[in-house]
Amino acid sequence: MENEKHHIVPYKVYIYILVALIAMTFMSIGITKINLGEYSVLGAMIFATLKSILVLSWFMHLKFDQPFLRIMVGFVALLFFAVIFITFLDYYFR
Amino acid sequence: MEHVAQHSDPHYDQEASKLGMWLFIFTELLLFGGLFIVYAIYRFLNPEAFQMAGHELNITIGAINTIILLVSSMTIAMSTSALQKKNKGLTVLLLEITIMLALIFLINKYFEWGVKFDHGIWPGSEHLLNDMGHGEVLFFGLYFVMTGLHALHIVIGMIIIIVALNKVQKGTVHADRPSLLENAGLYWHLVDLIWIFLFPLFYLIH
Amino acid sequence: MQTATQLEHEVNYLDYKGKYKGIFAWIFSTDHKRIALLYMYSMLTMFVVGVALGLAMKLELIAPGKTIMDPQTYNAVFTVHGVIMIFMIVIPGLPAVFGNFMLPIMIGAKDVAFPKINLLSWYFYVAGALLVISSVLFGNGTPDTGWTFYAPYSFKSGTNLLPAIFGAFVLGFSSILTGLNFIVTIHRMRAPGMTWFKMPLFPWSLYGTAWIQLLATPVIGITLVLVALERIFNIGVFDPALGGDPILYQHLFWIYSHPAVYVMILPAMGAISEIIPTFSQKHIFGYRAIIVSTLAIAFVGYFVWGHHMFTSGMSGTAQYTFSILTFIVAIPSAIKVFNWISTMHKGSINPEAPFLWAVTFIFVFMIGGFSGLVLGALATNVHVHDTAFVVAHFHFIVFGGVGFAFFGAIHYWFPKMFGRMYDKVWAKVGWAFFTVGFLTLYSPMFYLGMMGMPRRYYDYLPEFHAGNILSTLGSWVMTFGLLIIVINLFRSAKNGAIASINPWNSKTLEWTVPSPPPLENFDEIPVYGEKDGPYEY
Amino acid sequence: MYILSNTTNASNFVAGVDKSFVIIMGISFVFLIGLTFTMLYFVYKYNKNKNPVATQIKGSTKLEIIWTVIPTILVLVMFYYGWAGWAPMRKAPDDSFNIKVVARMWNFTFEYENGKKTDTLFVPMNKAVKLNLHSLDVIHSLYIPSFRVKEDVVPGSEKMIWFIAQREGLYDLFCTEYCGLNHSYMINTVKVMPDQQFQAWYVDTTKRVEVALDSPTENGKRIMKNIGCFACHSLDGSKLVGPSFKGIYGAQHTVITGKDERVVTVDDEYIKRSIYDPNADVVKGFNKGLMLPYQGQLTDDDIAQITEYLKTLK
Ligand code: HEA
Ligand code: HEA
Ligand code: HEC
Ligand code: CUA
Ligand SMILES: [Cu+2]
Repeated sequence: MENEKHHIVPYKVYIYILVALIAMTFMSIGITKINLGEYSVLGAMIFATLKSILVLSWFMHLKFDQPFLRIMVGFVALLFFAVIFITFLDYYFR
Repeated sequence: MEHVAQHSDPHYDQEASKLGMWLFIFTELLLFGGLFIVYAIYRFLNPEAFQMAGHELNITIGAINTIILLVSSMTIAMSTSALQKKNKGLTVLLLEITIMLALIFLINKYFEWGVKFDHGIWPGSEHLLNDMGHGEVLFFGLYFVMTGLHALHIVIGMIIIIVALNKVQKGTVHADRPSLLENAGLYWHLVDLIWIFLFPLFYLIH
Repeated sequence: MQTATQLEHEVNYLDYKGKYKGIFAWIFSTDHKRIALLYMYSMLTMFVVGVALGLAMKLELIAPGKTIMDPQTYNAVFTVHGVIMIFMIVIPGLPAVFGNFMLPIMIGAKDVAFPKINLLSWYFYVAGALLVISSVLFGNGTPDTGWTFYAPYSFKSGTNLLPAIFGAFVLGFSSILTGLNFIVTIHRMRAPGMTWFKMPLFPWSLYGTAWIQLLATPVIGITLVLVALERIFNIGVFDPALGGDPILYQHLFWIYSHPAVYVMILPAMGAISEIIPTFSQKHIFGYRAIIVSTLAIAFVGYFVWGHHMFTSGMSGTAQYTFSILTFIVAIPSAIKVFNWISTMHKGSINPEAPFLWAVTFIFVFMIGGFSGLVLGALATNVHVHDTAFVVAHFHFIVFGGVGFAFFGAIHYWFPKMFGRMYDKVWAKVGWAFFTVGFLTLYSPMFYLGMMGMPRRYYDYLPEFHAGNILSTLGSWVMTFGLLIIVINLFRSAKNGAIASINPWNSKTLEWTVPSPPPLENFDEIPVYGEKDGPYEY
Repeated sequence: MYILSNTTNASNFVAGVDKSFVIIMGISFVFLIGLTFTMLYFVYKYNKNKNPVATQIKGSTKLEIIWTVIPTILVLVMFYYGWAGWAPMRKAPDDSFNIKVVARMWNFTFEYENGKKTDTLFVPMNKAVKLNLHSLDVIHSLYIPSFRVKEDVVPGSEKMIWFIAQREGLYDLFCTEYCGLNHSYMINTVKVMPDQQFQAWYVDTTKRVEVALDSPTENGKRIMKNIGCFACHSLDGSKLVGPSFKGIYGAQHTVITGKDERVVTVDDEYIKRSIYDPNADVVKGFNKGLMLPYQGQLTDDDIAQITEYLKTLK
């Protein structure tokens, strides 16, 4: 227990994160309101991804944890997207 | 490489329980992941129907619920900080707020589903099967399954938080043994994380 | 390195008396060794059922037309046979029995990271198994969909599917929890000085396996939930009449079930990687290459599921992508085979029963693997897909692979687990009958498949008769061998000669503790020095 | 090795497929035999009696690379031949002769463009034939081993198989996707005829009605046999997938209509409804959705004859 895992995140930081998250929520609602055609999905998904990165790194402390946890999370995400990608090789080219 | 020292107290290893929780979170992510694959494929196959059906959902309620979950995520995150700062009163308060928010989320969901039911839309309902196209059937099928499963996770999350709250009050979870609270927090953030994706996918497709 | 001989006076795990008495001392025990035996005995029970069903199928197929059962029964029989064998025997098999027993000892820990969760996963196992069995005993008919539960037949079938599906779901939970436990144990509890690259290969293979269990099982969990919801509510997701796509069901099913075949085989390969160096008295050849190939199989194995669906009408792009990826996963398996054989080179080989099993494992695994290559190529797959050829392939590789490795492992670790030695001559006799029977049983199916006999056929055309007779005869020889093996082991567990701490002169840590090991394995956690390692002979 | 003498080159795909068989299995056999003998040789040569002390060798990067690269090349070769044998199966020539295949539990029906319907697949020799696959209920799979073709018949989607039959004769046709009770009886025959003979058969539409037997009961029985009712309904009182026909006419049956249970007397009207719309009244103890509507496949006339036959089953 000698390593720096006792890092305590100040309350202020959490509030900033929350504000950012809520702002992005409204932005993603906004972006789907203006008609961007098929890009609106993309826009909404980009915001969702940014939001989840915030949640993962601060709320879930990944930023302060050992790097191998981050690697694992990245690996799981990668695996999942690869699976979706390969599934689409079927549906997209059918 | 990594720390291999075994613990003097063999029954408490904070890193181990954190790692365990993360691994469990991975399985949850893939559980929903399976549904996201189904969603992605059917959305790809029925783009118009999904957009049409998406209009039936109420963005305002969705947005409110999103914000509720985000706030509750923050309060539970703060509660770990409070615990570490040995501020027991604040920890308990923050956890109570989190539970309240979760409850409000569920109540909202209840009314939201209720409205759908009033419109004759539920899995396998006559209205859905007879008057709507295949794409709509799939959209609502997935909507109920995914939000339903998510709601189930909210309930489980609440139970875990309540247990954690109890232990904080009793003093068995404290600054030196925060694992249970931390894990409850991680789980709660997972629930939030999933909602972050559910919200745009169901409510925001126009 | 310290040894733990000073522990000999301690009570071993079999005789240990705790809070509870009798059977409760077992089913409430969180000791990883007791849980391993709980798993072993419950699997053995299910295994007897599975084998009996297999034999019944073979008896039915000895001649065209009705022999002993009608078609509905036959369909139910292969379904239950498949579900039991896959979900209850070979997926949990080696990890739950030998993983639970040996993993903590091999890495120098007193138990797994979460002993209570470990026990919980055994409860899940039992609950899942009981649910599946209940689908046979109650309700309107035993499930008859095949272990694959393909939509839309799985919504149409009037049989008692829900308990079976739910049972498979619960079994999945058990598997996830075991995997989770192993990963944490390996990360957190290795003995001081045992770096990642000093860890024995069996734990390594369990590590790879655990990741698959963790990341693939939830997908089938949710898929089965969807099937259940579809049956109850008509949500439409896989029902073509409501716009669903039954092929998507197959994708989701195989996204789990292909990686699952590597859940089966990786621990088997791990066990073989322990047995071969021990009986060659030699450092394993290409230690790192074997680790890398384990991880490569685990990883690439996620992306080949589509080879089960070559005739389902996927897009051409998907078909050749899956085909090429399938061939890629074959490479790491090849690397392992080459390394095992090279380990024997210039060794000092002691051909005891475990070693014989290991060598036959390599042989039947190669046959199974090569037939996998035939299945993986597009042109040939179109011809032999869903024929007896596939049945031959997977019995060779699943049961030839996992089964032979299981028998190798039990003969290897038996003296450690029970503190007694089995009769070595009978062990070899059993092995001989079993191997001959095995080859007679499954080899004809390759031929039948290439001639075009479809699988899951209750009845067949007269031209397939000869091969089927031979195959049925083989099943009897093999069962005879199995009986010899099982009787030998059971008798020896009680009455065998007392075994020493390290009868095979092996170098891994489990052979430094008394046989059977004491409750907490080590009195003092062993420490690995610079020069120590699992294969330093 | 894989040469089934009597069916060699029965279709245009045989050569390509068999070639990949020979290549993959050839390479495999070389490795299997080579590695097995090496292994046995080591076991013999380095037995502990002959070689009491092992020489410790930990590995060799060079060897690892060799035995990674060589198998990689070999599997790519295998992939290539597998791909080459399969690629032509993907696209049928535009001038193919089209036949519609309708699969249901548990038979295949072949429908020709001129309205002919058969349960044996008749095809002309040396001419591209395209089978358009349709399923009415669950997934089936159409497999003609001698032609090396197979494709699943998936409800709700359009799939096809094409081939050029190159040898006259009779060939087996199987259903290879498990589809329930009588999966193993979903077997038909392919008859390959020289083009002229085929044309003669094809234009002869009189065969459609086949020998109309004089008695309606016999006719009813024949219709039911051809369309496959007996797969699910027995004549001797035993319960198969559906209720037995024994003593059916005039009997009182409990059925479930929608959600309500009621008792009906089996009469002409009820039988007709049971055939055209089986899910309207579901006999108690049986499952909905298994029997498919035969609307469009059976005429009122056919049903009258079936009913006559059912009356005789006392
Ligand atoms: C333990 C389980 C296990 C394992 C390890 C494997 C391993 C492999 N499997 Fe198998 N498979 C199953 C279990 C398994 N399989 C099951 C249960 C089914 C049927 C499911 C059902 O439908 O019910 C199935 C079905 C199945 C299919 C689908 C068949 C069909 O329905 O059409 C395919 C197709 O590609 C396939 C391919 C392979 C390949 C290429 C490998 C490879 O990983 C094999 C690699 C091994 C080797 C290649 C041998 C060793 C190598 C050497 C000795 C060196 C020399 C090598 C070269 C020159 C390349 N398998
Ligand atoms: C592990 C997997 C496994 C095992 C061991 C077996 C064992 C046997 N199997 Fe099979 N089988 C399957 C998995 C397995 N099977 C699957 C998945 C299917 C497909 C089902 C479907 O189509 O849906 C199938 C289908 C199947 C069919 C095809 C049905 C058809 O398509 O028509 C037949 C036909 O005869 C058959 C026969 C047998 C026989 C005679 C035995 C046995 O009697 C042989 C006896 C076994 C032994 C003597 C010892 C083996 C030892 C071990 C595995 C280790 C023990 C481990 C512990 C005790 C923990 N099995
Ligand atoms: C796939 C299986 C299947 C096939 C093929 C099938 N049936 Fe049925 N049949 C059923 C089932 C199941 C029921 C009971 C459920 C219901 O009433 O819908 C049934 C019910 C019936 C009934 C009502 C019986 C009663 O006892 O009240 C009649 C009449 C009938 N079928 C006639 C036919 C005829 C004629 C054919 C052929 C043209 C046929 N069926 C083909 C499965 C089948
Ligand atoms: Cu139709 Cu099998
Ligand atoms: Cu596979």
